[in-house]
Amino acid sequence: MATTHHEHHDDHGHDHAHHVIPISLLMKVFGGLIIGMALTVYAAIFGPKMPVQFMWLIAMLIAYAKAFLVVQYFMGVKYTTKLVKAFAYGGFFWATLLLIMLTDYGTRQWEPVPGWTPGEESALSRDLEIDRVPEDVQIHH
Amino acid sequence: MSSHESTHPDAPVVYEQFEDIGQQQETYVLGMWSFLVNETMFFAPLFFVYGLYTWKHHADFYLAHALLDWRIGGINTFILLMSSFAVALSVHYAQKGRTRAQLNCLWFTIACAAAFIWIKLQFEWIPKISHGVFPNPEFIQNYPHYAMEHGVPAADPYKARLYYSLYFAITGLHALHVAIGIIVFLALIYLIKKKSSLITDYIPTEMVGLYWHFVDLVWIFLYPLFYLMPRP
Amino acid sequence: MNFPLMPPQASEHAVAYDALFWTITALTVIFTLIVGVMIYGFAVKYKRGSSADRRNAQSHNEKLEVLLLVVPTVLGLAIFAWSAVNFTSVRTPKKDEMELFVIGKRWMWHVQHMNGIRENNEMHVPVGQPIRLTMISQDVIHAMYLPAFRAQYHVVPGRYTSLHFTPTKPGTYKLLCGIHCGTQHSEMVGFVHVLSQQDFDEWLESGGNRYTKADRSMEQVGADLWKEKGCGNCHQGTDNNRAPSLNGIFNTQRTMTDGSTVLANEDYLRESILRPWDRISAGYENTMQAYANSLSEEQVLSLIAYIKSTGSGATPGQGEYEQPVRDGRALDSSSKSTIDIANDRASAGASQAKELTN
Amino acid sequence: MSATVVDKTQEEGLHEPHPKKNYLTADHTIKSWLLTVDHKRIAVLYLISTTFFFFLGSIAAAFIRAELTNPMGTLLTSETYNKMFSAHGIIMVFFFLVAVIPGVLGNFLLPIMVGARDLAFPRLNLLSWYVFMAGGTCFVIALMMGGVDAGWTFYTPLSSLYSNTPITLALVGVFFAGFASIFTGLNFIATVHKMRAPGMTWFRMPLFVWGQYATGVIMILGTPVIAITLLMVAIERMFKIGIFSPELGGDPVLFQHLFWFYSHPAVYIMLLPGMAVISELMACFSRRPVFGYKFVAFSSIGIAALSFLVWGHHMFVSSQSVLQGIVFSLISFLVAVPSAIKVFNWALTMWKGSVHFTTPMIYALGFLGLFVVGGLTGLYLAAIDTDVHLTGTYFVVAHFHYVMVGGTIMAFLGGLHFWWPKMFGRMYSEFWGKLSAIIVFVGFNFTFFPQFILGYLGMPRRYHYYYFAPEWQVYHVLSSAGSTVLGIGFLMPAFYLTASLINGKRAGRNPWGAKGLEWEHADSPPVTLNFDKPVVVTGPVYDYDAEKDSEMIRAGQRLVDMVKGEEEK
Repeated sequence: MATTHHEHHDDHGHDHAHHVIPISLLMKVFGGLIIGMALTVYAAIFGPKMPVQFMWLIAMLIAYAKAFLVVQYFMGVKYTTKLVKAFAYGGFFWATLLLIMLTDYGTRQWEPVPGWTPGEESALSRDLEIDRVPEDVQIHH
Repeated sequence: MSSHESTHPDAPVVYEQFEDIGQQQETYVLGMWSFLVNETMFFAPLFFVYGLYTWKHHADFYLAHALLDWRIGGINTFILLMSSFAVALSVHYAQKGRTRAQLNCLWFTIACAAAFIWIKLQFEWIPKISHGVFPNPEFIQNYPHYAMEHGVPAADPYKARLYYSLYFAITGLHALHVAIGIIVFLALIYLIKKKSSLITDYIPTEMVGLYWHFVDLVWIFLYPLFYLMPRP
Repeated sequence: MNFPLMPPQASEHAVAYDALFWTITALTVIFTLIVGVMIYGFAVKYKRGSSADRRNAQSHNEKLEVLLLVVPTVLGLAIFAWSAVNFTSVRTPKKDEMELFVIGKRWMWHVQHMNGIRENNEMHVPVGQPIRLTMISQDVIHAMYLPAFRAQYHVVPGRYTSLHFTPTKPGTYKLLCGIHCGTQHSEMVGFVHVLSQQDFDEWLESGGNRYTKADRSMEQVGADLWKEKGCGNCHQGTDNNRAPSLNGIFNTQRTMTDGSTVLANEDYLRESILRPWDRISAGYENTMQAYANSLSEEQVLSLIAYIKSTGSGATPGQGEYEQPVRDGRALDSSSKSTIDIANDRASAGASQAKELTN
Repeated sequence: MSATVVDKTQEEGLHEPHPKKNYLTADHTIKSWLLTVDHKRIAVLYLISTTFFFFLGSIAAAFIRAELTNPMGTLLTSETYNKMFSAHGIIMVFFFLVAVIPGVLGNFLLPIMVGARDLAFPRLNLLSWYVFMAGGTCFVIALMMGGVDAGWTFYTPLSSLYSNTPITLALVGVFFAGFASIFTGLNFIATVHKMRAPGMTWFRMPLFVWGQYATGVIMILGTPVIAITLLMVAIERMFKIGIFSPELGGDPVLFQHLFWFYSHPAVYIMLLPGMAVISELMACFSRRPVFGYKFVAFSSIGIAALSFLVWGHHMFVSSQSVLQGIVFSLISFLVAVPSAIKVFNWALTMWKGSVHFTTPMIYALGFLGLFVVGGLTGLYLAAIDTDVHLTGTYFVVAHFHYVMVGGTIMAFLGGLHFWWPKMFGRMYSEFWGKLSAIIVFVGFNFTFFPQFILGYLGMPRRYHYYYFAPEWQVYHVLSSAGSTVLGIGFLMPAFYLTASLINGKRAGRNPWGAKGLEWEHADSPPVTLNFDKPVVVTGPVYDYDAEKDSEMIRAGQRLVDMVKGEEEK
């Protein structure tokens, strides 16, 4: 962000924006994308059965890899200025801020809503309360 | 808008607010990326809402998703990947000044985009909408029948409605982007053929290309999220 | 004409609250004065053309900036810590709370006591008794706002929220709706009557006053409803093939068909009554009728009160409720995959939902 | 700002017998205004339209205040009252505050201040105004159809399922206004990054530009979120899809999360440009560089980034989880720090300065006073416990009016008075200007200070009646009386500024003796492409000399003469 006077002018001088990506590289990237797509389908439909969180993880990792290929080569971010790189990846990063909302949904049951046994001291100690169910009570997991 | 450096007829037009062509090109690229950041934030809440409800109602969403055919989605993914490749090629040719090859790539992209929308409408939206399986109050009655006809188990219709609400909202917004892409590509081809003074270098093609790659990116995430949901 | 400056201080929390409130006020006044004096002083002293000494003027001073960074941060964190402690304590249920049920609907507050007394836009509570409001809305979001108790919480449709306070002064205080809920939002107001224990007992004895007169307690209403709807046909004293017994089920851990466990609290019971196919106890089919359109929120609350009255997992001595493993179709979910179970209950849910909407 | 004068002839242009054409006189047809791509003309278009919306919103406010003088509210029905406060909120937030400083002052000054001939994307800029007007038109039509009653926050399920008013149309209007703001932000970012004149480094940029840049960042990162959220509510209304409605399977609190994810940063979309203006005013009329320039600049960026992490403090009692509430409360205290840094640095700017009490400076000092109160009362609302009692009461109303009116509008009026001679080439009456600034300050405090007490007493906002608490009437009457004074204060500039266009004294290039490219290198009003010759910046920003300034005044020179002397030099 703190581009100085000189860098600013270097920006003008550079020819990076004119970088021509060779067709062979484009084809390799396209091949990579097709392989990625085939992998996703294989993992989801034909692949070995795995725990569901793991399946989601794999699907999302492949999707991110494909997205990275597209951004880096098809969109040519690899060959642009740092500034454009910051914008390109900063946007993705910022979108993940929405995930903060999951904290709410993940910890809402810590709230002393009716049905919870009264907590000892703090509203946040209720998890312990559940752990204190007598051991002879059989809980099936 | 007048140019102040139109000494050479084929020289790129530099608009009056810019010093030189380099500054203009960089500004355009940066502007386009700012727009794409904005587009990312536009789709992000939809993805978030979908992710949240998938987390909460995974089993029902899994059952509801059985009405989507992963093969059709896969074909559409392939089509979009090809179109993205074609756009990358067209930027390549534009940089080399090979206008004919560039135009062919653009036409191919338009064909892909049109095929994408046609497949989406023909095999996914129209059958569902004509059976009343789109998010409306009657969905609750219509959906179990429709699922039975297709031989797939029906999910809790209330949650299936939530699933299809999000499905139509997100893929609808994506399809809208595809449709806008077609219009923009057509305009680009028209201007190139007309040898418009607006298009004298490869930058407009690259701008449209960036937009199109973004549309592709969204689909790269949509496909596994909607069509390839893992068994809970 | 008088100028009131403070709302009545009528709960335990109000005292703690006001201590924090006036501390922040003191800070606000101090900082406003500092900035005000700076502005006034500089403006007067360095008015253009004044003979003040203007030599060696600095235009930045890192040490000063760091000071400006640190002092507000430290003060802010101190206030934060104080307020977080206050908030956690006020959200924590007290022992021996008296529970009142509140239903917010456009545009009135409906309050129900355990003994069945029903009040509209009024709430009678004894002094010194920790109170818990269990609240739900029938339509839009409302907020239960009790300024004299410094208590406020949103009343949300679809799930129960709670509010805790301990009134300390007998009197009549305002009960307001704190969030815009439509046309007559400002008429969704009422009063909380804090009575001495003796008065409250008398009030209870008399079955409330005027329109609040109670003939049956919530449990009795729930029990009648239980009979009327024929719940006991399936939910009998012990578990049978059709349905689990609900005796003492409240606050126990339940295992679901998909293997997950769930605490049978009010929210779960409500959901199971209104949309039973959502989460089904392990070992059972989805055969129960859904009551989503045929029971009001009040009726659901009475049913829950009745179920609670049969015992609770949290009450000492009654907590040993054990979900039995029944022969044949045991909790052994490995024989059936979770998705198959989800399949079964979902299709059943679908057909029921169809009936429901027809 | 000292800068090498590239061409002396532009200085002489002032003294030509026939003034050369400027952006106002370049062309006179209506078409040339409606199809203009000149950022200065678009700024004027924004000035006219936001002024219209301001007065529309003020009329609604007048009705609200008139109604509340009586606990029984005899003037309006509850339904109309609800529509009034909704209209007031929606217009003022989405069609005035968000657009006004970036749209008017930002559009006009940002390119000149960085030494550019125009914004990076002039046609996008014009589109932004059209989209803004389209949104405004949608909302005005919704008003004509009876108005909406869900408040500016559009909480579900009231807005999605229960309200019978044309909310969909209003949502579409806000959606469009959001896009106008996105386009403006995009333009500012590209311009600041790529269009700076040679020698205009980041730390030679005026703080106004820093503030607008930070605003632009929030605009492109936050606005799309509210746009899509409101679109979801609109779709939910039309098709009953149930993303946010519990009876259809959704979660109403999710809407609040998404809404405040934008709407808290939006507070800074409204406020940061105001802070940006104040930095300029304090520097110019203290004849000193802004104290701690870098800290003020980075505090803008810090505010922009932190503002995205505190949305939950609007939802402490909304049944979000206790843990998240506490975390949000913590971060909310951190966002107070950069604001505190700014306030102290502005005050310190006057230290050893040469303070000129002109109209813009009186507005700026008024801003400081009101913003300090507005900011500090934010502590009550960031502290999770004190917020429980105060949230949704008149305390909140008073707090955000101190920040939004005391902050943004005072800053806007100050900026408008400061740059008015630059924009239109005419001076207004200094007497009326000062008078109006003082009336606005006094009227404002009378209107909103009683509301703090009302809020603490427990008066909920959006209440039409308060017959159950007649003891509150005294504060309501005070507040309504104050609002009359405030209204007069707001009306006065409309008259004397308009009058100045006709009979105002011609302002020279630099009537305030200020530094900065817009004062030293551009005419008043500027020519179509801002500068006659490209500028090259060689000196630091805010290159004022308070000592010399004061000496000259002591020697008996008046400001006007000094400026003239500078110009003739």
